[in-house]
Amino acid sequence: MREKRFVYMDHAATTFTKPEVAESMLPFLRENFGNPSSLYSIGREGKEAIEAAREQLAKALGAKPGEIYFTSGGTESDNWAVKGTAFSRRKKGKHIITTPIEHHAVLYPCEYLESQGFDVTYLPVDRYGLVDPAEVEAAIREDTVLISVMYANNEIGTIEPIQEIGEIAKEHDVLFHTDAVQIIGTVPLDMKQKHKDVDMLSLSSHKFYGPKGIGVLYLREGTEIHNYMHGGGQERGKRAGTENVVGIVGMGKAIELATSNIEKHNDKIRKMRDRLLSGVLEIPSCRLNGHPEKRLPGNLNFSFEYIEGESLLLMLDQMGVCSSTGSACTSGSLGTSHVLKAIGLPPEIAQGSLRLTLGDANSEEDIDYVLDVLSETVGKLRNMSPFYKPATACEK
Amino acid sequence: MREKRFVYMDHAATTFTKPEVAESMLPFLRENFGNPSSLYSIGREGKEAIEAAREQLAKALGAKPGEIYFTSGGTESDNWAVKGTAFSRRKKGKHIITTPIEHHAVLYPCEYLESQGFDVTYLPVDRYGLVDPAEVEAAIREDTVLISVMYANNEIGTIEPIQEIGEIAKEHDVLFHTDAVQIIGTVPLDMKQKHKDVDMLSLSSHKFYGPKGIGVLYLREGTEIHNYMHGGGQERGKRAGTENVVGIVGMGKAIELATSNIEKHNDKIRKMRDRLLSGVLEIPSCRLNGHPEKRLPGNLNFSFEYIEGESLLLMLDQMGVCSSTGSACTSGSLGTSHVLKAIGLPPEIAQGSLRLTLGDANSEEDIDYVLDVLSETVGKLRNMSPFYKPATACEK
Amino acid sequence: MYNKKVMDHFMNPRNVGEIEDADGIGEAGNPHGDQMKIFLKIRDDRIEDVKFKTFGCAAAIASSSMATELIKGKTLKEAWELTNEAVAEALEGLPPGKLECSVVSREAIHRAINEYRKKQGLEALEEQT
Amino acid sequence: MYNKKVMDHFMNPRNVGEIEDADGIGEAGNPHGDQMKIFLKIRDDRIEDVKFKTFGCAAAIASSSMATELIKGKTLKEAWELTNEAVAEALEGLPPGKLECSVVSREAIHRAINEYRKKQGLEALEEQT
Ligand SMILES: Cc1ncc(COP(=O)(O)O)c(C=O)c1O
Ligand SMILES: Cc1ncc(COP(=O)(O)O)c(C=O)c1O
Repeated sequence: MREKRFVYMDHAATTFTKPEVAESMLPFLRENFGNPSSLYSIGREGKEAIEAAREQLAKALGAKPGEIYFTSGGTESDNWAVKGTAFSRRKKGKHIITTPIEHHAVLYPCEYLESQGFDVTYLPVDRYGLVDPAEVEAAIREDTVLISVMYANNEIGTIEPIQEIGEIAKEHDVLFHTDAVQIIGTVPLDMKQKHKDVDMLSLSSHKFYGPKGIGVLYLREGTEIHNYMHGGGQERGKRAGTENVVGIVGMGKAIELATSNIEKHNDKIRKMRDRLLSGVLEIPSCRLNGHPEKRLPGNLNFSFEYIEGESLLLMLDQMGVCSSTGSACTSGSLGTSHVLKAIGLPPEIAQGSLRLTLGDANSEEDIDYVLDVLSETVGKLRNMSPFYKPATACEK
Repeated sequence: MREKRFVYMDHAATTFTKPEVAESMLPFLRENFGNPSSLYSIGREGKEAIEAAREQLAKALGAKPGEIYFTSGGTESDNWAVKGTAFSRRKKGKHIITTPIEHHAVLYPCEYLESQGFDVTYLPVDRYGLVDPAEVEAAIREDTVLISVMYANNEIGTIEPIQEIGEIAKEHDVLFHTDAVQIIGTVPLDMKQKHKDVDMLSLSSHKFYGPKGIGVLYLREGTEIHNYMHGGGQERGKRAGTENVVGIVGMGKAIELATSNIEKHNDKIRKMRDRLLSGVLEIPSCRLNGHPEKRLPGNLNFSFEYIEGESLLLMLDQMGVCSSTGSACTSGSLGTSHVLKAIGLPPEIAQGSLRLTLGDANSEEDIDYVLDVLSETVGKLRNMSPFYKPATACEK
Repeated sequence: MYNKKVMDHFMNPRNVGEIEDADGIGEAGNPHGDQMKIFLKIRDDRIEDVKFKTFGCAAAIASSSMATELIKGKTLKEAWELTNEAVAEALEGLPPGKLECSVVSREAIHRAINEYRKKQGLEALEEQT
Repeated sequence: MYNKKVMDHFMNPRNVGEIEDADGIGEAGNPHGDQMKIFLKIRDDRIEDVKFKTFGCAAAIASSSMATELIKGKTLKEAWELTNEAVAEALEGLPPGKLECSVVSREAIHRAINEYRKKQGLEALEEQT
């Protein structure tokens, strides 16, 4: 009989905190509790720890330490970038360009801005979720103040042409923000050269093996933006609130680990991912969502026809496999993710979607196990499904 | 010779994390890393831990669990309460009432709102920092949408007549927010009875022996407010962002500890505080700032004439004593705190201010030590001061 | 989120399948939502056997399983009167927002019974609203 | 925030006090800010002894201490030319925004020297700006 395993394949949702990261946090959780704004010694120690973490972040981004601002997570970074620039440039214009596949932490601030009199263009994306830079250029107006396009999508893993979009933004003198929450650790970032046209960039620590509730907004020197957290003088007067020292220290350690040996790490993850991919595609009536090549090394997003994603996810959970779905059921009606909708997946296909995201918690044995468990579970659910006719399965 | 001690007397700035609190956090820092929004088991465990903490907070506040919203700290809670209600009631009116002694996390959002077309009344306070409820009533206008008055002041410890102000707010159908960051753990809160007129209340975990970077906004059921963090559906759709599970769990444990045995705890702190107070008042040309009775049990705020606060603080630090001052020196000019200004302290007196805030880190031995070290240090600095004439010291 | 009983009926649903010579077949569902097909074998006005197929979330599958268990061996009248509250109760509760997922079972049962009645030359029973 | 050298001069400031029969006394300060009073004992155009009193932050006190150390035994011309950069350098650096706190020392020294020159019937030296 097959032995039950615990397989975590939802690294895009969150990652475990690496032992070295947790270890680095403990002294600040226990003895070293001083408020970094305090002038006395134990306060200054906290301050120094924060500045050391800022250096780690700056190094990982190829940025200046003074361009790193600590926030409470990816959501705050996105909210600050989008609303902060919109409100601060309101007099210049009130048009914003973004995509329909952004994380809600960008989309809902945009919706909020619409309710406050702003005008938002949601660019079309192709069936892989790719944005066309030419469409960005075409959408720019006299009164465009901000372009926000994510670096890599959290559901389908598609990587966007950020450099091209940045160049266009720069040519037209429009601020450019990118949500890099998912990409970090998979491509080297370099704000000085490669990403010199990115003005703002969001990170979230718990996506790269750091603690939850802490993140970064990279703000290029001189970027005009309203404060978002008003209050004390922390973060050079730009982000108030007593610093989450424990979280910041952990994130510093985590970024260091996440950005060393990126290529070796990618290769390992990609190898497992590709084996899982070809195995899963042997299941009939199943397709891969997202771009075949331009995608995150750990991301897989499938649609299985005739079955519903939440059921699949829960059955897999019972087998020890943690995954995610773009399907959500409330009151008997099945909602599907805005991303799967935007790439044009029909609802009945989108409903049977499953996201498997690989990372440092995985091993080759996990791949074997998931392949085994997944085809069995899909089969079980299909046998229960009134839509499924074994015959149709052969069409593939 | 006197033995050097480490004496932490800056509990109003931040508190150490209690060992039981740190202990409660560890499992979520290490093994239990699931995203609480995930449907599978390790996500649900995080979700349950959050809900258990919400119950702890609700119990401590005499509130419903559904009225507790987790934020990234006191600053976010204040920003959300002030800006969130202002923007959501903009059509009803654009007048806000507050005080000049609020924390900057309330004052600067108010200033921001002024820049966005709102009108803010800063109520006068008396020389103890007390707000007169009659002044609140007099300031209310047709278009008043929010009153924000802190429960207890962080610098001088003065406790405001929150219940009376709440009643007035309610009579005039104006929303009432109070910053309870400093008061929590020193008076029992009860949102159902005693504080039934408070619509919003801010807390910050690191002020009650919990971790930094996590806080609460209490939002009375039905309170009309704009979201502040837009994004995922966390916190019943009202506060987006992956939950800081580790912080929330720690804060839950901390609130439980902080709100059990309040009276016994106050008595112990107050006894030490009063002995320190009478000892310090024997130093010539020294006064207590804030209200003599209506003040936090752990708070002392002194002004020593002829000397400057930052010097005093740093000398005390060299003797192992952590304290705080309302004086700040930048580029040779000495700024003094907005609170000391608001209670009418002349700058030359305010410059020599020292805050000592007692808490669970302190013992009776600390009091002896601080009394000894403080009078010596004040003497040393006065002997260095061109303003000081030993003769004048006798005027007292 | 789901209790043990629900998870049991979800992981090991009872009465999954089809009945080739069913006496009554009923199908119900929401557009782009749960879908259930039920097969009844009826003798002497009683449900002798029942099978189902369901597409949907765990609550929909568990409710289908429980509903079929509850009507098996019952008279058609009893089966007709099965409420989704009764199904949810037998499952020891469904999470908020998921109660609706058990509605399709009831609709499918009603349609199957009416299909049977029609074949018997009886008039269709009417839904109470 | 402050380095060891600054902290040493702050905690153990050299030359604190007054000189009863000072040859030159100078006072300088910012309104509601640092304040320094300096006392010079001068022989043969040289600063034989110097004392000071300062009200202000740690940087102001440490700068006063260091400035008096630096001018002790120097000619009046040398003392006049002491810059606050030189004081800060001798202190091995001051934190950003605190360099200004050493300015009062220079002003106080200049005033004391000019007070002495006046008593000697010499014209006051002028500040370079
Ligand atoms: C692309 C993207 N942006 C933003 C976020 C929000 O980050 P957080 O939940 O840490 O606030 C996430 C993850 O939830 C994400 O995947
Ligand atoms: C009264 C008061 N309000 C708000 C805050 C802000 O809390 P935090 O620093 O946790 O954001 C503080 C403390 O810094 C405070 O004392």
